[in-house]
Amino acid sequence: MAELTVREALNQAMAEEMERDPNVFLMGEEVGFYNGAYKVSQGLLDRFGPMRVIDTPITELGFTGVGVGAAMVGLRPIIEMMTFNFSILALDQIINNAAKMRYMSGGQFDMPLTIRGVNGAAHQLAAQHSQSLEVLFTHFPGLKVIAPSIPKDFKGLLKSAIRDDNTVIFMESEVLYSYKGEVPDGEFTIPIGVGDIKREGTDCTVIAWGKAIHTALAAAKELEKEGISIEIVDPRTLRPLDENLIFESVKKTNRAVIVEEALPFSSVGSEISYRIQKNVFDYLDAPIEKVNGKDVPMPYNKHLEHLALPQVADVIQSVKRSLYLI
Amino acid sequence: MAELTVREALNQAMAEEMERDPNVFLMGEEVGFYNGAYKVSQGLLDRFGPMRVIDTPITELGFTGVGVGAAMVGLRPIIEMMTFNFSILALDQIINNAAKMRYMSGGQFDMPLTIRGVNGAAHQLAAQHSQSLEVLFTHFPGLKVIAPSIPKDFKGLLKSAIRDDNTVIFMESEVLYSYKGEVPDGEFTIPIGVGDIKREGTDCTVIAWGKAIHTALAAAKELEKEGISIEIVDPRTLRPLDENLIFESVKKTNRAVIVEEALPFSSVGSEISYRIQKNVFDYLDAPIEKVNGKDVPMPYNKHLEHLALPQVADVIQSVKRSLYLI
Amino acid sequence: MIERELAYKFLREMVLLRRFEERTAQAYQQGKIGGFCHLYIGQEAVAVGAINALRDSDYVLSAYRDHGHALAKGMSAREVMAELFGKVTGCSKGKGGSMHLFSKEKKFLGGNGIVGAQIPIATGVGWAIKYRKRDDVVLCFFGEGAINQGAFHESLNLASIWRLPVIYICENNRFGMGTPVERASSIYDLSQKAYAYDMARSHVDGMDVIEVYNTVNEAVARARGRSLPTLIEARTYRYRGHSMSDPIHGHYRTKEDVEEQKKHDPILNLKNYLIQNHLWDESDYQKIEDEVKNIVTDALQFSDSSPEPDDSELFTDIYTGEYYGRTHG
Amino acid sequence: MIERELAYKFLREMVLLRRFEERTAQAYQQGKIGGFCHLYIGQEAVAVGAINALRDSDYVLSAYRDHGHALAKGMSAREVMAELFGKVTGCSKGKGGSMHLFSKEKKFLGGNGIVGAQIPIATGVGWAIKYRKRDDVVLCFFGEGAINQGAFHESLNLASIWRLPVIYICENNRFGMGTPVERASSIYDLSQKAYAYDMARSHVDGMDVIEVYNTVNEAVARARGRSLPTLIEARTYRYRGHSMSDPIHGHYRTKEDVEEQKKHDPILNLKNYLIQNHLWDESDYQKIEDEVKNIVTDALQFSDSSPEPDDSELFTDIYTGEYYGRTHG
Ligand SMILES: Cc1ncc(C[n+]2csc(CCOP(=O)(O)OP(=O)(O)O)c2C)c(N)n1
Ligand SMILES: Cc1ncc(C[n+]2csc(CCOP(=O)(O)OP(=O)(O)O)c2C)c(N)n1
Ligand SMILES: [Mg+2]
Ligand SMILES: [Mg+2]
Repeated sequence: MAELTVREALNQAMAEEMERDPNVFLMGEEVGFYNGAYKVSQGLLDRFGPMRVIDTPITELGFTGVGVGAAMVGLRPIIEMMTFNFSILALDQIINNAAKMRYMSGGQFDMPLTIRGVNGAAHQLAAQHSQSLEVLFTHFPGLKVIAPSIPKDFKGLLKSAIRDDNTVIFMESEVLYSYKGEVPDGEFTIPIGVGDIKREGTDCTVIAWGKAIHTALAAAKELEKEGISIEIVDPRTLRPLDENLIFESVKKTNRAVIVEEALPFSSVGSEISYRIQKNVFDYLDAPIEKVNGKDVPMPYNKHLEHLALPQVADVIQSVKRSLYLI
Repeated sequence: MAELTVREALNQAMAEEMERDPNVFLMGEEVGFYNGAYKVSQGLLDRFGPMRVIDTPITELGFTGVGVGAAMVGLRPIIEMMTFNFSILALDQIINNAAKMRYMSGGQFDMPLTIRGVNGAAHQLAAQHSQSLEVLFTHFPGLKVIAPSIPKDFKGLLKSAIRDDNTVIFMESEVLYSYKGEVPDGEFTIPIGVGDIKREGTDCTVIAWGKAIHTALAAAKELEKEGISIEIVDPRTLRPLDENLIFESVKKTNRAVIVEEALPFSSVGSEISYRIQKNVFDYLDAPIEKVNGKDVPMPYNKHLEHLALPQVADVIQSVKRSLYLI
Repeated sequence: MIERELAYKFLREMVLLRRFEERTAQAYQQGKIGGFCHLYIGQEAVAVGAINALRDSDYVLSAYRDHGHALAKGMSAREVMAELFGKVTGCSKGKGGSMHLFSKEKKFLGGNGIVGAQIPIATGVGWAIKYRKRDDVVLCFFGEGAINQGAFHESLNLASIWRLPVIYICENNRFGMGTPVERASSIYDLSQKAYAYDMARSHVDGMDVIEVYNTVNEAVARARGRSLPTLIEARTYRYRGHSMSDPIHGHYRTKEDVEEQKKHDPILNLKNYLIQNHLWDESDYQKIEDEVKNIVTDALQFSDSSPEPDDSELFTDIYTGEYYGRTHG
Repeated sequence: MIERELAYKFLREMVLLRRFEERTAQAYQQGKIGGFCHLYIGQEAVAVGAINALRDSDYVLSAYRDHGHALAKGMSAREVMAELFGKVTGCSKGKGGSMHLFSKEKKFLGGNGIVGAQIPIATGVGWAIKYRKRDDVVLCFFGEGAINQGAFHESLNLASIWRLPVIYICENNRFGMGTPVERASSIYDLSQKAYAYDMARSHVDGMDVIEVYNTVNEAVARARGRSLPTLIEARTYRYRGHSMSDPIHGHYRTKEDVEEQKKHDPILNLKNYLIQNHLWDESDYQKIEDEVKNIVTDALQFSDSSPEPDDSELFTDIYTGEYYGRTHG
């Protein structure tokens, strides 16, 4: 096993899939000559040339539509959104075409399109550049949505995404790009729709994904000191959602806390909470809690930004509340 | 009290507010010479002239941005989206500017902008033209979202929306435009954020809005025959949400069923269910149920479309399930 | 001058499109077709002239006013009509309807209900052709209303910098719903938008099928040979209301305007051309009309008698392959 | 020729912008400023020349590279620097930061982080001016990268058909991040995009403050007098990296390229002009430098000693007026 950063894991995943399948190409702003705004595509232009690593003008709607068209005739585009904040401009192509084309055509067209890039806050990037936009995609059938948390999952799931014949929204995190972890050597993939227990525990189930997994893990350490054992479930894929994994854990702990960076109103966490209470109602000993980003546009000021994001202390508090300890 | 259609109520609301305040204008595709694609703006061009009722080219992103700019300098634009399906093209201006401008500027700029139009399915309009897109807006702080169900509410709330100094997303329904109901004579408004009990009942709380209210009311009639009394809560405004009205009702009935036309994943109903279980957990005698549009792109075929939309029978079934009758 | 055979092919196709839609309108009024239904009547010369300049392996994309393009690209009257009827035998299994006709086999990639949305997609198909080093071309049809959308602008810039074999055909039928082009566009000769992208351009009488054919042929040569895009404006006219639910005339044009335009009818124009060139044969024309009538009648019968999709179809065709997880209905 | 007084005003303002940002860069490196921070150094002649053609009641909008425009529009160095420091005394109370400078009082309407998004907004401000029958004008600044966005296209068409008093100024600094304009745009003279909208256009040396001033003056006259929009391309150059987190040179340009461009420095250019016209006064220049130094030092001290926003500020300024209902944190 090698220690890789998330950035390296993603780079490997793309390189391996491009090597494997000449139909795979990478397109987006600054992905080529600049090696990616966040250097995720480092070296790919040199290796695969300008027909397979394509720099675009700043035209999110346009080049996402190009991805849709190329996918309709069998290519397998990877479209890099420099950040998903900018994908809002491309949503019509994603929601109205990428997600619906197969259905509207009675099943004639596959849509082997992967749209990947940075989601969520980094450091003081303010209101327009700090958004966690999962919901804009999970809401729509026809899309798959993935938000991994560790290098191995990033690599295995990106490879699956590229091989998938459906539109996959693949969400990364700027602050995780340099996060290191073990990644199996050689060829492997992780199936889309299968969650992972990131930590076993007995007292309370904590559901999180992406960056929030690390907040949950830090909370687990703190709570352990107080003798509280939490189980951390990482669905990894948000749509389709491995709800059974979540239900089984809640059946065991009888409590659930959901941690997510996104805004609270109609979040993925809201949906998960609905499903838990609907399916394992009788097992619940306490209300399901959500720990979200605050219901505010992201402020620039560093301290206010800190307050706006879900913190370890918030998770601890919610877990304790669900255990009726506070 | 006069009997008015929803269309007439909306037309009156706009005409009265335009009469009252010269800063109010209406802009959108076909709102002027054509009198509106759905005739909601009938007669307004004749009455107020082409500077106040403005036809636009097909440029949703552009003219929504025009609304943002005009609102920043104190005008009160009403932007008509022919349907909210097309607002997806304008989302960047709505999410990144209209919703955030006040915050990003430290409170300097009000955003007295109303964006209104058709939301939801009509008859066989297929996947791109039948969407209930509440979640794209409720998710974001800075926006208010309104989805009325009867002529009086449409009129009173549209007037409030136009007078509100924030961006208000005002969702109408093509199939309700000809629906008639009593509307108070003379000047009145309905406050944003205050829900309404559309029917009192004792056995189960049904929460619905917009078109779904009428599905719920029809279900109430059927259920009454079987001796089941449901209370129908219409929040009318989805953000801010009159959650206390919902909680009080659930405290009384100990059961909740949410009916909405939108897709199920991370819907407004998911959020409402989260809040109910979080706040009145101990009062719940059964899992909260949601009745949604099916998790599919909308099919064109009439019968499939019927299956895709929430039906009276679905509501009845959910209510009975929550009463452990099935 | 074009060959007699080709001229009669144009005639036959234009008559097919016309009669097909006349019967479509009837079926709509009978309630057999629902939803939005935008007729192409009056504009037939554009689809027929343009698509005849293609090979079978070339691609076509259109907007919601797509019956004509679908038929001209070789889709059968049966599969198109059955789709309008919402039947499982329709090209899109009854799930797409009038605005969402598709045929992977015939390389007709829709049908799109969002004004302008097919333009980036067509550009992507052009990209794929270049990527694969093929020499196919793409025709992308859209209305003059679509030209003001950002999607048009972004796409034409991409096609130009990347040299893509895409031919953008603006069907200027003078109105976007009730808005005349003069009130929506800052320039009158829309083909001049091409200057902003350093792109070849043409302006053509869209009521003259031969002129359309010749012009598109030139563009196809440029695309196939040199992988260069073209913007073509075809001036045409729609005889019917914007969709079946809209009136034919209204504030935006009078009955007389429409009647006046009908004097330049594309079928009539071709007939006059054939007469002038001593190629007209009334009995051949009647044969075409009879043949077309049979095709359309057959399509209607086929559609009438075809089954509705099974209820289970609601949940198919959303994803390809396995879909883990479960969602709520 | 312009008046001596005006020339020295330009000089003073350009020096202010330059020194302000040199100290901004230092403060960024000291960790006093965070997030994205895009410096305007090298482009000062554009903001200073253009904005000096305005009255106070006119409006300015910009993108994320907005320090220069904000200062040139009369915002104080204190309120701008304090905003960069995230302090409550900043123009946006520390909530907006570098990309979101605003001053309602000075009619500086931002600051926008989404490439091209200010263009429709500026168009709306132009609409409002016309609606109110005022004779103010709007300057809208954006980079050459933004010109390819759909928002640009939609806006210019609207401004043209509605005749709005908006002056669109494309600051062509040759690169959008690491992408040279030649690889992103299908035409080289970007002002020619105006042909697609039947709009007046100019092309100006953005390193020459007087030329910018004169050109914008003409556009202002057209906007104020006849309510007509203009597209201006100003060729300029950015000396620094795209943002503080990007290198100054990279694959996309060499160190030599940058040094070469610095020979055409706008401040140097103006100095040469003044020398040639026998208007240069070294001691006046020194006075300007001293004055500016004081202003910037004061702004830094002010910002350093200003308080952070109170925690409660997290939840203010989201809505105006009463907000019923409750949401979860
Ligand atoms: C993005 C978007 N906005 C609005 C509509 C509603 N709409 C449908 S067709 C149409 C007019 C289009 O005119 P044009 O492009 O000239 O095509 P034509 O109908 O004349 O063929 C409008 C406004 C839509 N479908 N999509
Ligand atoms: C819609 C959008 N896409 C991408 C970005 C990321 N981005 C920020 S600045 C920039 C380059 C813009 O170049 P240009 O318009 O020339 O302005 P300059 O930075 O040169 O002033 C990019 C791609 C963004 N902020 N918004
Ligand atoms: Mg048209
Ligand atoms: Mg630039």
